[in-house]
Amino acid sequence: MSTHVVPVRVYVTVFVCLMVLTATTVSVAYVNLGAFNTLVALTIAVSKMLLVVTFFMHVRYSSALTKVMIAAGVIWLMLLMAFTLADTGTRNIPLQPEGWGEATVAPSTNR
Amino acid sequence: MSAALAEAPPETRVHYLNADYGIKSWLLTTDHKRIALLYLASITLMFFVGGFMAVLMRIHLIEPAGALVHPDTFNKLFTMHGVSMIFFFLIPSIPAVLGNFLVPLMVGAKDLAFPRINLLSWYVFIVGAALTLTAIVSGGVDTGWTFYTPYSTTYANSQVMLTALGVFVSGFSSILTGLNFIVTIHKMRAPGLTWFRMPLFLWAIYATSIIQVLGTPVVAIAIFLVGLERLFHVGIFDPAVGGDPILFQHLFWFYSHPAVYIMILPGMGVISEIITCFSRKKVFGYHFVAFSSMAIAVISFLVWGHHMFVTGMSVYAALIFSVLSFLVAIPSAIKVFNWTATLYQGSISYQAPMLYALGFIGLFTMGGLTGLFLASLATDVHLNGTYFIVAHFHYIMVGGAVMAYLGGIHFWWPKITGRMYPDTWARLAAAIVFIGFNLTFFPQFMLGYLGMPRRYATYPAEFQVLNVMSSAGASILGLGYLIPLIYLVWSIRYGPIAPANPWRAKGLEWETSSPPPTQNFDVPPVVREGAYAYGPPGSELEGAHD
Amino acid sequence: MTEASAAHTAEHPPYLAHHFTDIEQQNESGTLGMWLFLLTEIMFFGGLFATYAVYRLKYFEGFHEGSHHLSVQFGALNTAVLIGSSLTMALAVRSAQLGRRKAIILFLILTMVLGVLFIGIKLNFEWSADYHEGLIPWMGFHVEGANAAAVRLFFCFYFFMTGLHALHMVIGLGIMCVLLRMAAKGRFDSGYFAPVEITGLYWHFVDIIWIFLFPLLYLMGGRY
Amino acid sequence: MLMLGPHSELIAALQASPGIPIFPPRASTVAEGVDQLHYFLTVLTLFFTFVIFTVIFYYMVRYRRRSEDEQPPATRTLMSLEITWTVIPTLICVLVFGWSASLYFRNANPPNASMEIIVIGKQWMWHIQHPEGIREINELHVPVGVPVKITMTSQDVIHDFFIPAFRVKKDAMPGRYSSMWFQATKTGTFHFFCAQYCGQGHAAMIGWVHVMTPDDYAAWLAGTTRGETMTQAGERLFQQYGCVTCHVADGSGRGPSLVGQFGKPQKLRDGQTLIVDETFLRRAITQPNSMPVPNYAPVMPSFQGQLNEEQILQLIAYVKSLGGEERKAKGQ
Repeated sequence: MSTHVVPVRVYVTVFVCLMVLTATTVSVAYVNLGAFNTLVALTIAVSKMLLVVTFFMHVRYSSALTKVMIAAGVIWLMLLMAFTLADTGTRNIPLQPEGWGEATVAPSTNR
Repeated sequence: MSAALAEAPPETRVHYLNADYGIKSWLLTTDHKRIALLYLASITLMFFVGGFMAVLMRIHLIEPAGALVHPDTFNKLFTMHGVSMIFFFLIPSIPAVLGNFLVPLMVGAKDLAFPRINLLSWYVFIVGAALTLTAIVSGGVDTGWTFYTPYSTTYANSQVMLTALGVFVSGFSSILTGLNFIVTIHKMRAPGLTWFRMPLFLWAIYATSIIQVLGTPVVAIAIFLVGLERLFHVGIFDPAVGGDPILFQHLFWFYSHPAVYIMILPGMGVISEIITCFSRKKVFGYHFVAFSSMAIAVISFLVWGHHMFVTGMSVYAALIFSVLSFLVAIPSAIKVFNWTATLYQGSISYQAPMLYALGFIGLFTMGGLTGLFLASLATDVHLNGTYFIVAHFHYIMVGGAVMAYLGGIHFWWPKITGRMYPDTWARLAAAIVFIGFNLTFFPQFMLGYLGMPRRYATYPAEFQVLNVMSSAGASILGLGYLIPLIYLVWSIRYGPIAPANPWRAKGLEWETSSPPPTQNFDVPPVVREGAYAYGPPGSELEGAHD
Repeated sequence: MTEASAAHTAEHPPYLAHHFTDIEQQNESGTLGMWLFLLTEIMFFGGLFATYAVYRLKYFEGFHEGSHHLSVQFGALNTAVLIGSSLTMALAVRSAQLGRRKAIILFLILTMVLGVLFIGIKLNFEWSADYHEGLIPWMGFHVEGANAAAVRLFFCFYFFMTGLHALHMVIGLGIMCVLLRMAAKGRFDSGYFAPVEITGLYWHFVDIIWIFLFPLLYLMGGRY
Repeated sequence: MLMLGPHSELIAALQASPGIPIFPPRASTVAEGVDQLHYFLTVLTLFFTFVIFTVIFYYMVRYRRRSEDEQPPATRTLMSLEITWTVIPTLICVLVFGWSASLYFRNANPPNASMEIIVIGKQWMWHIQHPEGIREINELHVPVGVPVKITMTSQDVIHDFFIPAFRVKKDAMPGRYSSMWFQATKTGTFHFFCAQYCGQGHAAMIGWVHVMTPDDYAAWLAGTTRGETMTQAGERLFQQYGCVTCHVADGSGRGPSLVGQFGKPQKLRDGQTLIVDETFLRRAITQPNSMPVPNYAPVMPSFQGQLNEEQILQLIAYVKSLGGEERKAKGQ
């Protein structure tokens, strides 16, 4: 609970940082970085999120419980994505148990 | 402290039941105790709607060619049995009825943190139930309670939209209840009530609320997408247009496996309360049982893949899900061992709640261990989609959650209504339920191993013997459930007046009168001893160290 | 929206609900309750983001081509507008903490104006343009080319996610109207400002969702 | 793991006895291993349930409440006891996991000389296609002792091809090929079911697997009127739908030559390399432009909707027969 009043100066600097980050993410998008484009866009988005959460939403001044809760939310979302992508990502990798049995010649995909 | 007041017969003393009269006083109440009774009435209705369909199915399955209904109707029966039992009875049962009534009392507060959101959660539940009942009446839905695509999105032509909307809406009731409990347990504990002095029922409710808050939105979005798919045929889950039906199963089971822990965890909390009270001993390994509830809440989110081992999902992901599914059994095993150890050197009495609790431990052990068959890859290939699965989850849901719910209702009945129920009838009903349950579902394990698939309206003749035994058991079980309905309703008016603490139990809810006043405690309670301080006086004063 | 906006007169301080022991407990419960609600929103949008991520990996070219139909200018402008409204909302909460009634009203109005501006840009510059271009999957979708199906799937996700986000903004604007009325009647002072702060949390969350939506939908793996 | 082996006579005797059926017939190489794991888990379950029930029953009798104000001693927390009943279940779980995972992976891949059979699940019937061209509905004739690889797909909703006697099951997923295999060890007739709910006729999708001795099978094979083989049907479709005009054998046409392509890795324009297998060919036929190949223009029209599942499989059989990583020895 933040009875702590944040000076306007802090809010304005955070606002400017957010604007700068938005400008960078848009300009970086026009540069061909291949796969890194998505990575850069995501890191900028995460940093903007952290700025908004810590300052605008006063999490920096609030109790550890709130911080744990936000972390739990983000971790649970990562769990959902990680396990789902673990399936969809590795579904078509054919199983070639070298030592365990006779490997088939034509890899049988789509287990 | 309020001894004099409590002795006055309930009629003359003002308590939450006679503080106010009239329909408005019930429909617009923000008193958590009245909302608990509103929930009790609505889920009992949905329980008997689902139970009626179960009886029809068991009668139909007596003959291999189906004795009662057309296969299409049978498909609707098992779907609506699933939807009404899971979403409208099992998930709200203990949290919304016993949780709503007891959390503020056990925490020592006047009410939940957000009383009006609590009433809102009941109305959202009623809207969801009304939508589902209209779907049932106006043609029913035949997709199975799992709404698997592409059948539910492109091929089913029954009331899928209406049921999906009903389930979507009722999900928010579960979220709001969970949210209310977490905030209440965190912020409104009585002075002196540290986390490790809380009753284990509160630990179980807290773990359940975490699952409700973190899991339910994902099934809401999954069913929301099924609805959009049916409206716009966008092809998210339709393979013809490039969608992936297995992706729906991921989103669905991400919630629906933790949902089975939403159904059983509160039951475990109730069992901890009953075992300690009726053996008059502090629970064995309090910290272990408390942390095992939290461990279940976390690990239950990592295991949903075991529902999809045969869908052709990636073998590597199946490996990960299999090992995690084995590990999620460990906390439940710890709980069972600790309950059994609590009975050692106790002074055990056998009223109805204790019979339900002991029945729970036995049947839950059986149910939990049969889960290992389904966590292991090799046997799951044979058993997936057969009656073995039906038997497994009924042992957990009916043998576990419903037995614990009945035990809890009997245990706190004097506190809720101020009246005692007739114990001889209750013990008889508990015995009938136990026998009927085993006769109904044990044959289904054998049917599953023999290979009879589930959701079959007609089946080959060689399975008939076991199906007839199961149907016979179902009629006994059905009878067993009707008896408590009768004598509990009878006891509200004619039951003997219950003292404030009929079982001489420990816990804040037993220190106020039965039924409690609207503000729960005449004098705000202060906690000085640990949970379940049944030991010799002075031995467990502090209660926080062991 | 939440319990905290239920400040009714009781025998002790006017804004303290009967079942709380003190104002501190009430405020903490209100904030904790809103954060838990935002947790459910993270998982609610999270389900959509997870589905989007899976299909994006599966149909990379189609999604890439689909995102080229979107105009980055309006997306960036909308992001700036929403970050601005986040600033004014934070200032509104700050002035509520200090009990400056006129400042609360000013900043609330500013926030609502920016919110309406966002929805305005979204409606007639983006969505209606998409409609004329035939990009709405269920309303006259005609995009030819190699991976038309994947583009169609992309636009389903685009409209689901931005539609859900816009719906949350409309709800936020509705709550702010109620706040405005309460502020005008002078119900907030430095002792009681929980409703403003809780609505602020909700609004910042809606802004964060857009902060993730913008790069994932518009800048999809670069615009070259 | 073979401790249950000697009891197989006992099990065989029980199987023959009338009355309550307990044991399903055991007719495939996989069934042996799966049954042993199943019996181990059954014994484990019954043992723990029995232990818990007896301990509870003993305590109920031994520590029943004699007088109303009886005061039991305080509970002491025995850390050693807690640790033992945490470590032991974890060990058991890890052991059983290892056993079941190794059993599953050892049987995951079909042995080399598998007999290929195509199974297509349709709403409420199983369409089974032998490579020799024989088509069966809800019937499957296989020789005993020969590993049979089943490649399956579905034409509408998710079905699931389940043969209890062989302990095998796999979902027939629309839009994808999934495969499983079995090697029958006993002749006879066994049920197969649809084990994934698929609508009104879900319970009607029951069929029979006829496991026959090799010479009975050969006689059955010769006796049945046989249509054109898969490859011949594929070749006919290859001409009929004009594939031959672009996919010229010597590679001079607008499309790449398909001779000798099956089983080989194929580099796509966006850098991905995929192996040319059934899924690759199916995607090439239904969504050709979603996988552009270098130095060929993506002009191939999509045949989605014009060809049904069966015809696609016949075209794939024809492309397979054009050489490439051909499976060496055929089943018979």
